[in-house]
Amino acid sequence: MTYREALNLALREEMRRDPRVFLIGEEIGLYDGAYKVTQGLLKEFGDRRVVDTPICESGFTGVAVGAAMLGLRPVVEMMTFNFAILALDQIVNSAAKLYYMSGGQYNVPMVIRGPGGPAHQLAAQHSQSMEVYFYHVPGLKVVRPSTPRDAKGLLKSAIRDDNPVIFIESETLYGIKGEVPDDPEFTIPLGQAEIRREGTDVTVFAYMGMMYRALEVAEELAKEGISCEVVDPRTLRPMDIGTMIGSVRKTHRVVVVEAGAGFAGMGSEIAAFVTESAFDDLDAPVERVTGANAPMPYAKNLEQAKTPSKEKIMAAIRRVCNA
Amino acid sequence: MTYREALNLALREEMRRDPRVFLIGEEIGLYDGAYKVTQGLLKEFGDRRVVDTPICESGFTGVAVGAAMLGLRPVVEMMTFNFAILALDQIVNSAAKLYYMSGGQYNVPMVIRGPGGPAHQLAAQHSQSMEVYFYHVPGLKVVRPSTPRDAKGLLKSAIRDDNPVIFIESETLYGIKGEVPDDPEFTIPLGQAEIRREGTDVTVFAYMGMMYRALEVAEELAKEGISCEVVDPRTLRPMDIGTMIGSVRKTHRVVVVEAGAGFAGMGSEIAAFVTESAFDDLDAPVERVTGANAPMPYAKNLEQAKTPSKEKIMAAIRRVCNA
Amino acid sequence: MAQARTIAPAAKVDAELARRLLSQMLLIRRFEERAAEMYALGKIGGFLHLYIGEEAVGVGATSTLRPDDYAISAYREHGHCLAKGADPRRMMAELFGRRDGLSKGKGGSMHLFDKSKNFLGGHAIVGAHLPLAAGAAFAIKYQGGDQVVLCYFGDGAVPQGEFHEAMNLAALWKLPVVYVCENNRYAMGTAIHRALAQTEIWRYAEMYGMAGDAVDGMDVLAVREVVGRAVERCRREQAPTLIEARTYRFRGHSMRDPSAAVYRTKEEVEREKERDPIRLFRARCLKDGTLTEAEVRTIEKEMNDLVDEAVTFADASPEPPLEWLTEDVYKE
Amino acid sequence: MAQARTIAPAAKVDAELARRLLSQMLLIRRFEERAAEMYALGKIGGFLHLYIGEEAVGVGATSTLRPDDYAISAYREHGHCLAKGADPRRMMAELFGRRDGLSKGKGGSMHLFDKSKNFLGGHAIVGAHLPLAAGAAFAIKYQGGDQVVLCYFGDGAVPQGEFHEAMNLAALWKLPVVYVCENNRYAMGTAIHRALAQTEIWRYAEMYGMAGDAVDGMDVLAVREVVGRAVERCRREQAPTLIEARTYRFRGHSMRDPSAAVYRTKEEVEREKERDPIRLFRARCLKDGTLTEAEVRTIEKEMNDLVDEAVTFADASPEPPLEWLTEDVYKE
Ligand SMILES: Cc1ncc(C[n+]2csc(CCOP(=O)(O)OP(=O)(O)O)c2C)c(N)n1
Ligand SMILES: Cc1ncc(C[n+]2csc(CCOP(=O)(O)OP(=O)(O)O)c2C)c(N)n1
Ligand SMILES: [Mg+2]
Ligand SMILES: [Mg+2]
Repeated sequence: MTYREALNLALREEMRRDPRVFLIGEEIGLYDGAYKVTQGLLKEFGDRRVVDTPICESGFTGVAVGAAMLGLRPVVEMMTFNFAILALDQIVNSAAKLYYMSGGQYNVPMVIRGPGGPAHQLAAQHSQSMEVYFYHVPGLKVVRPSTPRDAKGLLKSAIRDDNPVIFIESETLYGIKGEVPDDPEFTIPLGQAEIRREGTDVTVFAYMGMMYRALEVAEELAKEGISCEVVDPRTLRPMDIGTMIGSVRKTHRVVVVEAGAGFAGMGSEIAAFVTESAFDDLDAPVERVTGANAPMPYAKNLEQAKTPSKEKIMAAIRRVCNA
Repeated sequence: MTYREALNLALREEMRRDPRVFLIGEEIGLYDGAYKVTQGLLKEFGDRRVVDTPICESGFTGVAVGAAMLGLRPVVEMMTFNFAILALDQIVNSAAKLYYMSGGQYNVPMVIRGPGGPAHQLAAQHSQSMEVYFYHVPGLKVVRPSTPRDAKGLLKSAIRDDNPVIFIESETLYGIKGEVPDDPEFTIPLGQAEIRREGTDVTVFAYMGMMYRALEVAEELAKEGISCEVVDPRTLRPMDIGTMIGSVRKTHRVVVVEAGAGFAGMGSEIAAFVTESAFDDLDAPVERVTGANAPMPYAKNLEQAKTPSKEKIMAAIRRVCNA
Repeated sequence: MAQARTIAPAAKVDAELARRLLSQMLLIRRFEERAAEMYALGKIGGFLHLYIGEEAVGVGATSTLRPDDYAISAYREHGHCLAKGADPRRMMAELFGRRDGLSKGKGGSMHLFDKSKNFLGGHAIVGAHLPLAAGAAFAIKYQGGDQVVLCYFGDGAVPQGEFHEAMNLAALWKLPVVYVCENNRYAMGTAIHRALAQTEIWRYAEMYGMAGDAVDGMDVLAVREVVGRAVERCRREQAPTLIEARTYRFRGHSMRDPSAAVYRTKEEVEREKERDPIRLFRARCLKDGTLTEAEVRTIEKEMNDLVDEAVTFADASPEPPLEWLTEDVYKE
Repeated sequence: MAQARTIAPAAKVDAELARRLLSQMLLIRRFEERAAEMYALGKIGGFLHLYIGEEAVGVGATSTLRPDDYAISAYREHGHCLAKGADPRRMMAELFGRRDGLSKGKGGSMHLFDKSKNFLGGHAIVGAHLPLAAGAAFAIKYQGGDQVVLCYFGDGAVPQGEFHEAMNLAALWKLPVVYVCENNRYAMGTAIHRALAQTEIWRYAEMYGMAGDAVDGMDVLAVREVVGRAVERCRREQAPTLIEARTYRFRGHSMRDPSAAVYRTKEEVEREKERDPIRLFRARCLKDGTLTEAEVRTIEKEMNDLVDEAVTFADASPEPPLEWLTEDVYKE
């Protein structure tokens, strides 16, 4: 099943299971979704539960927050996460804070999902790693699911969660295939990292496209006798510090790979807490391999150079292993 | 001169110096500024150059960007930086990216300034450390000026800069006094950290209110024989890595103090690059002392507990020094 | 073009209703006068935005609601919250930042919530709660209910994009929400003609094919009539309405702003105080014999007592325990 | 209520003007047809939004501007950029992501900028460039100039909050900007009546006390007349205008969307193609003798040649050097 189909199935199952779940966003109904994630759902559930909206991200996100205050469980689609920035006030100041500001009276069970991260030649405004605007924010949970299985299992957990969950997929992964349990009760708890590949010499933290790149690199380095453990955090907030530090204590060396711009990104936090928690276990400083500190260019060759290449990841791993 | 007066003077001098500089924002003219930073400027420069706006942060920030494209040099006041989140798309997708997307044709010389960070009992929506939404973004510069002297010198540089500069002041510092050069050509370049107190045992990185708290702590610890060097980054992007690492190489121990929530904050980036660049010089892992990972509560006692106390900072310093 | 409606002073009101409206307006007035004192004493911190002068809007509007209807507001919401039935003691405790506050002391004056009364809060980002109100109305419709959402906001929110987004969605989707703009002619120091190309706020309704009306916001009965009609239509047809209630704030924008600052004259404020909604309503009830002097005095005393009690209660309530700092961030 | 204006087909046009308008429309049409081919060949990537069918709007509107006037648009801006005088070769190179592109290959189809022609870009966040246009107009007024800003946007931007914010500011501050809504009745797959409570977009002008007008966007002369009048008023009185140009896109939303998808029928698309602005204008010029068949053929050939040249130029232009990745992030 593709990643896209896995998401679709998760939505479908949760809508069947819980009549409070509804979908809202641009082009999700009649058009079946700009990226076809919601394909067929209007047909099955009707326009009461699959709500097409005009272009007004702040407005319809606010509508979802208000509906969640009354007990519904909205799943908002951002056509791409780039547009979520227009709704950021509703996400940060309403959704994330209402439970706290109301002293525990109003929680906001909602999911905001859609593709984010680097896409193909969509340039600066349409090809950005958007998680950075969310994972710092207390009150939000943030998920980045790398595989079809995770896409399904984590989306279902996100929908069942009683808090606002930011769920950022990827345009470049919608077509990938993988095994996905069809048990409608299959879920993956938020906040659990996954070891994608076991190894002994170095831990590589990576998610989404970078996770796959890290796996390829690991394969190649295995031939040189370097054994990489690849760990996918999956949920960025809350982060599974236990599993992640566990791996570090085993390998003593760490490389963090991140598609987004490097300065003050996710890699910074991972590097910081790994060093804090496992300083004496580290045989080398944590290396971050990140996207260039520039907006995303349109030209194909520049675009390729923007995100970490296999060569750069490999070089970093070799560096920490030789340190 | 107070911090507020220093800002006012910087605005006044730059408006006198360059007719392209104008101010735009809510209540900055007739009302003399919600926090009186723009006091008297309407009177001196008239309503062509001191422009009161309706409440529409995205709209008037966009107006400023458009005006900057035509060569003006707008200084936008956010009544408080909390509201900048409503203009974030204009800041991130227009201001920060136009120069790049246009291949160097249109730069956006503008400043967005106003108070941010913890205030006094203003609760979750009005008392937030907002820099996190900006310092990750390529194309933006980000300043947090801790003293009246810096307020003046850095604001003048920000106004003269050809790029969008995010300049976040503090409600709690407007009243503090300090010496400020009255030379209208006095400026402080963006991107230079300042050593606020020399020391030999540990480097403490901190800015704004936390910088003052760090200085108090340093004073007390001096009595115990611990010599703290307090370094204020002043500009968060670009960061003065040279000065900061220089200090670390001298002291071998680092504590980062930050008012905002800890997960994936400024402290994470500082800890990460310090460890990366000076791993072998470090005698202990970098410690981060940060605000609690919660929205800002209203109640006075909880509010106090939200930001790092002197005791917590002290404890962290002792820990790294005994490591 | 609709004129602001005023109810002809001859129409006699039912005594029970008169008592209720006057009580509520007086309760709000006293509550806030005492809150201002408490602010001066440092018992209340942060921003404190008083509703004094505008009581007829919240009281008149809420009087048309059923208990299971919803209300939502911005940061000048003491009046709306009290009118919706919240306990003044827990409200005052919230302003004090104490444990027994409505929001456990975590919200403060700008973030009053009372789920038991369907009061959806206290929101401090201008314009942001307008879509939330539409969302609550969406949920009602989704669930097949017949409740109504009343959403209060200031003239200052109208230039904000979310006003437009919320109006369009409410009209497009026919949501059961009544938007009540409390037009007090100023957003902080900005007079409405300096903020809006179109200053007749009720006229925006037309643009969205929504019902719109203007009403004298100093006349509690007029507000009751106009909002009542909108609420009924809303309940019946699930059609939204935009109402502009013309009112005035007697105090400054917040406790940090003098009541007659540069942006308006002392004379203007004094003139507007002549329209004090409480004074007008009391005079009217006395004049037409709905209430007697003695009855009015009793009500005044009762409301004073309630507020005294609220202050005593708030003062006795302990500070929230420090563990609460990191609780209620996530619901488990 | 204004009707969409159509110019009576009798009025004879000046041959020079006719040649110019037809040339530009044809240039845009050919440019995009070739761009679509290049997209299929993988020479162009990302999103490619074609303007085919809407050429009369950009060409008619721009024909009323002086070279020192400004234009700004969204992501469907090839036509606006060409009409404003940009070099088709550098535009095509930009679409190819090459070094000689207008934006050095960094912007692509959605981000065309040409400072030398006062073309303020290509913006891809729906609604975001409306305040930018107001800002450019603000700068003109600030500097005491008499230029005008023309801002194109789609019907899909109208529900967005920034539409309202920009209209209000433009009207309140009397900024010299003409907003031209290219109402092609769809925002991607969303028909306008599913997006807006008020679908007569020009009528929003009224609300802001702004001049407003609707025009048949398939008639280049009608567009020229209506926009021309607005531009003149704007220059003279610095008063903004909102114009709704009724048009239709013949292709899909982007190259990734089939031209007649679920959201509209083949019949509708075919019917609309009967209103092809180029065909109509050509027929008209031939009929009233403004242009001869031979002249038209010459123009067609010239435009074809220009586009061929553009493709050759783009193809020959090298990829940008890798160092450019981190250049132009900050101006030193
Ligand atoms: C988005 C946003 N911008 C600015 C502010 C600061 N602010 C708080 S209240 C206010 C004025 C609002 O006026 P109005 O809506 O008329 O309500 P009133 O205070 O008159 O009741 C402003 C500018 C804010 N809270 N939110
Ligand atoms: C804020 C935002 N939301 C969503 C999108 C995705 N998107 C791109 S174009 C478009 C439709 C816009 O339609 P319209 O404004 O009518 O212009 P047209 O394509 O018809 O020319 C959408 C939804 C976007 N670019 N920006
Ligand atoms: Mg007001
Ligand atoms: Mg359209």
